[in-house]
Amino acid sequence: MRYAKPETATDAARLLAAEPGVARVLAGGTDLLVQLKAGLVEPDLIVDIKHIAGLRDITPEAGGFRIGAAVSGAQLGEHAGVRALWPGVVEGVTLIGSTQVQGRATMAGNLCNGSPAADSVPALVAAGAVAQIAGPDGARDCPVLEIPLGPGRIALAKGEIIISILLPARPARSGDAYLRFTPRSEMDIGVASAAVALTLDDGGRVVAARVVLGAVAPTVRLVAPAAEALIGTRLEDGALAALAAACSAACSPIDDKRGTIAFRTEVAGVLARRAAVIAYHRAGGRK
Amino acid sequence: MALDPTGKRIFKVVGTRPPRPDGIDKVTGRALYGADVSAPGMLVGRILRSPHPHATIVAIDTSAALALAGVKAVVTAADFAPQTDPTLRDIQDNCMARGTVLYDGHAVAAVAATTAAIARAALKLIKVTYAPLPHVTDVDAAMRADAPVVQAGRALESVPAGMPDNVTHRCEFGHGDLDAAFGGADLIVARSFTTAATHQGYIEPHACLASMTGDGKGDLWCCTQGQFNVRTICAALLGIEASQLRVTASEIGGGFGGKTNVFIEPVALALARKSGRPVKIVMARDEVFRATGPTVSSSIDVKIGMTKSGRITAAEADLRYSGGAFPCLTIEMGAQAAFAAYDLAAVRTIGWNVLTNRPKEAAYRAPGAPQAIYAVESVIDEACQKLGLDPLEVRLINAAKKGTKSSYGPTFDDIGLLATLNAAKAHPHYRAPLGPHQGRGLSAGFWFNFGGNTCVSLNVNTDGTVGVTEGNPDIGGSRAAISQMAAEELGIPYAQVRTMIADTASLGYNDVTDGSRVTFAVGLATIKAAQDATRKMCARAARIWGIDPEAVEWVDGAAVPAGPNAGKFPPLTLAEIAAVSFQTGGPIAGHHEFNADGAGVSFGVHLCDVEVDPETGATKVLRYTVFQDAGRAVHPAYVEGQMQGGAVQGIGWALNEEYIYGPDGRLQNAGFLDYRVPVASDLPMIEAVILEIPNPGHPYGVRGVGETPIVPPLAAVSNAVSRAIGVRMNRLPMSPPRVLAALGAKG
Amino acid sequence: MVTVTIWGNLRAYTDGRATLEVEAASFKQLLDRLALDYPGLRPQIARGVSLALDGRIYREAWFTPIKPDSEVVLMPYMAGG
Amino acid sequence: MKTIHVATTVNGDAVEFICAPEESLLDVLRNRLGLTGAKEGCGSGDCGACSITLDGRLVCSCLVLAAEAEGAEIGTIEGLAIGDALHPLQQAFIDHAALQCGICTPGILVAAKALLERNPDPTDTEIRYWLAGNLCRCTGYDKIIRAVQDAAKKMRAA
Repeated sequence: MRYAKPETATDAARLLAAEPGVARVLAGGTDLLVQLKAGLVEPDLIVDIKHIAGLRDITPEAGGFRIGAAVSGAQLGEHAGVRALWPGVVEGVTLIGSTQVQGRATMAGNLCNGSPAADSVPALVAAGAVAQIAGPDGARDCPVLEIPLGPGRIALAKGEIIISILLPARPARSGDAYLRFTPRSEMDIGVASAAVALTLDDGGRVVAARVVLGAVAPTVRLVAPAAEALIGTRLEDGALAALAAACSAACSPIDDKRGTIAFRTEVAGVLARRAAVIAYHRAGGRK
Repeated sequence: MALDPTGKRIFKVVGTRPPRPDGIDKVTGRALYGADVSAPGMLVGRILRSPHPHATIVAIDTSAALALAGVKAVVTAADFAPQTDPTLRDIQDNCMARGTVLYDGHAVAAVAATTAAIARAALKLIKVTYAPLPHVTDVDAAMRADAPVVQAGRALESVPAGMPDNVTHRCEFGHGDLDAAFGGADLIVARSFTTAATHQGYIEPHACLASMTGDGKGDLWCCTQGQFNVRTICAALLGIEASQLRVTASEIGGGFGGKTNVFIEPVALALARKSGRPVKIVMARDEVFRATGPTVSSSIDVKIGMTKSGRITAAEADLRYSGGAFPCLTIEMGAQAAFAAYDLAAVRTIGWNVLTNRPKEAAYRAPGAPQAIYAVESVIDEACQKLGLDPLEVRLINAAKKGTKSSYGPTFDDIGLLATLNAAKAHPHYRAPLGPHQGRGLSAGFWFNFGGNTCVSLNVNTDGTVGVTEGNPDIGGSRAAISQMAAEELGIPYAQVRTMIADTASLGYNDVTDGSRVTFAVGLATIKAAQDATRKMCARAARIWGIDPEAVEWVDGAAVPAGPNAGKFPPLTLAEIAAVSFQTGGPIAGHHEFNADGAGVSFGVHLCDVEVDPETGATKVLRYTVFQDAGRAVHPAYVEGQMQGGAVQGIGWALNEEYIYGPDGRLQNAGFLDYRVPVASDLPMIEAVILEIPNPGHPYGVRGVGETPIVPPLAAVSNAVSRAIGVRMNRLPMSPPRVLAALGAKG
Repeated sequence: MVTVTIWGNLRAYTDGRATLEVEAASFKQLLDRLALDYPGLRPQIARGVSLALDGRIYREAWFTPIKPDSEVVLMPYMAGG
Repeated sequence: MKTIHVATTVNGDAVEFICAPEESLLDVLRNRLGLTGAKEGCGSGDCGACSITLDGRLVCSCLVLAAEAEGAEIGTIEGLAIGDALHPLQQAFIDHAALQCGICTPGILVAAKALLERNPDPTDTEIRYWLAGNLCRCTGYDKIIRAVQDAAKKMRAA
């Protein structure tokens, strides 16, 4: 195995594209090194992107923030601006693993690991985040929603790496929230998770919403019917019940050592309902 | 020895909270554990483990592995002379499978190489041809006539004819006429329970460094709860005399019963002998889960009869335990402990051990008792609910006390259950108000506690300090307690005593650190060794004063004339006598070697408040209080530590911990991510209330406290959850999916 | 003469009797006498038996004196945790 | 297989070593630099016994490649005490019997120190969530929380 520390995104992309064998990107490493130690992956090349200029920066852009791919969860969690703008996104990222993991783990790494239960992805999708991808011949943008393809599979070609994620501006009177269910209060992989982002009119009615579920399907799932259940409402009980039902209907989870199909299906609806209420309050709604 | 007005001894050092002797090394990272030591020329050993839950080993081809540059030795079962003694044969076969692999993770071969990477690569080059066999992992399924046979011909004489091969033992305890007693009950409650296998969960994986000289002398450094036991077993498995093998116990990173036997030690020694070089083996975490000893999984039926006023008239239990692929007698402990807290006219417990394709059981803190008491305390709580009785009052009515004929046979001497129950009743926790979706659970439990083979030597140094050499690895702070007892008996300050743990060449045989025996038995031996030393020091003083040794006694750290007519001499302190010890006869030391008996049981009562989220089934522990009889708390902080640590292991066992096997018989959660031990943010503070009902069998009244704390919590948590959701829970762990399903079923 | 209580599953070898009268003044004598009088007990005695004497448990102390009026109860050998 | 030369700083001392590309920083600390205070409890970032600080950030050293340590500032348990003067947290853990077997203690002390540097007056809950990644199987965490609070109070007063 070779270890490379390129200083530009283009060099990184070329190194990855040129590698005939197995190549992996190293940002935080909190997924990669676990797989390496367990012998699940035996890369011929590891490309450490932490030394590429800009990838460890959080820069304001177009009313939102561009988060470098090598920004750790701890660093993001300490950024007052991002916390104020998209608290749900920050909640998703800072729930990943322990304090120690937070010191390393990155949003981009969490996204590229391709786990259906990735904590940062639902809120990113709810917020409409866009990933900036560098390839051997230039960069492109891709909505975070389109990146996960299935367990361990992502929509990046060989040689492509995510160099940053753009969190867009947040419209007035809007808010987001992320909740996940884990048996313990910390340290577990999410058994079910839900992110909600919504915008209110000046009367407190929902005019726009995105409801996104995690760990209940092969990939993160944007649930349109759930969003529609909120549109035009002030999150009355009926609306929340409809939201929960729509979420449960959108689930296609598995039974595994962490949860059952019945449990994930029911709890996804509960979490979506609770996250919606938090987002509603953050948007200025009173319930 | 000073006495208080009521004639009870006043202790100066015992009962205080001095800093422990190994504290500074542990907080600075200097303490050396199993994996922290290396040796020149050392090879790295790694073990190849079966991916199959049950298979015949058709062939093992190690030639490619041996040919790999850097590989210095490969061993398989062929490198171990077969054992005739069944217990040793099981241990040997568990360390290295012979002919058949019996569980996922069973060791098949091992290599020693110059680097870890080469050792890992070599494992991949070992070609093992397996012929998979049908497997069974559930205890009840394994008991059926059509169940796959894990091992044939292992049934003891206790097993009735015609039982399936997997049933290896049947035991029965109890007394009285059950039918008549059940007849006298107003309410009969019968319920079945299952508990999953759980692991001790020590954070330090097994690790050892072995070396063998050309003439067959072995040296073994390892993390263990019993270096003498390791020597006995390894010497037998390697075919060398015990005197040829010296075992040194490293600091131990947790054990809880799981490091009372051997897994990698004989393999490392065999590799060392074959390669002629030191070999270090350190288990990976997944190996610890797959191939070291979880406690038994269980399936239990309990039936009790209770009068309207809360008197238990009759009690019966059928307990089915599986200790994995090798026979195991833990069922005897569970069957005896089940109803031990109760004064019963008629009681019977029948216990079974059943083989399954799971790793070989190792003791886990009061082995067998937590499962049994979980079932019993759950049924009693259900009866209290049905009769509208206060669960604590019902325990008080039925509590075993001095003179009670115990459910396992003997009549109890002084025991602390009543005092412990009354302490719980008087405690504010028991009457604190509860909110919605909250419940309070109560549970009482005990552990037998042992004495066992113990040797201590106590050396008086010429500078007046004292070295206590004992043979029991110290997990929970026992070195501090032993130093306290030595200082107390010698009448010198604690700081002048240092307790060290000897290797097997430096002290007589000591039983393993288990059975909550160390503070009791090693403490007792230390006191007697101190008395041996003070007798010798009194004799020296007598010779210095020219009077009869009988006329000298030891008081407050000095030799003094015994009474007025013995002569007027100023006291000779230990330091003064020690300073002239060379001139008065030579170095002074006290010794004591014995097989200690007279251990006193320790009872505990636990109170647990939980809140259950009705929409997700998640359980949050809000408050937890432990009441336990320590007889005499030598170092209260470490007694509290045992109470808090045991309670939290019990909470983990009740809520989230389990060995999860799929239909393929492979362990699915062999890591700390999905084998979910409680983390700091899961828990409230654990309040520990120590009671002291002295044990007549110990000069200071000491009772073992280490194991009792894990016995009550399973039911304390389960009763709390059951009351919070209004559904009796009967399966552990109560993971959120199961609680939510129970809530859904309730409608 | 000493009255010994044995536990449930051993009664299969003492034709159902829970208590036995045995001539013995020490634990070893008791075990030897039992093995003689009740051969069915030999495997368990070989595996290990503990003695509860007046409520106090002796795991394997042969020479523990037993007084005729003592409560003598046999128990399986204790394995620890 | 090419090894990598790394120059870094451990507990304030300049250190150089060579390592294999796939070697973890934990393995290097323990097997090449003789610093066995960090322990491997799981190798997967789930137990925290290998906690160190990397450029001031609390991390699991089993999840860091040794090659990544180039030019970094590493803090391990061996760096907490100054000579024989224990750090207030080390003293508090002894005074409060906040350890039994002690295998988790180095990782917890490094983590607690990192906490108090950011938050000198944490609540019990904040301590518990910060230390959620440091498993302890012996103590039930109670005395650990009390010891951290006691050290925090002393450090605030210092």
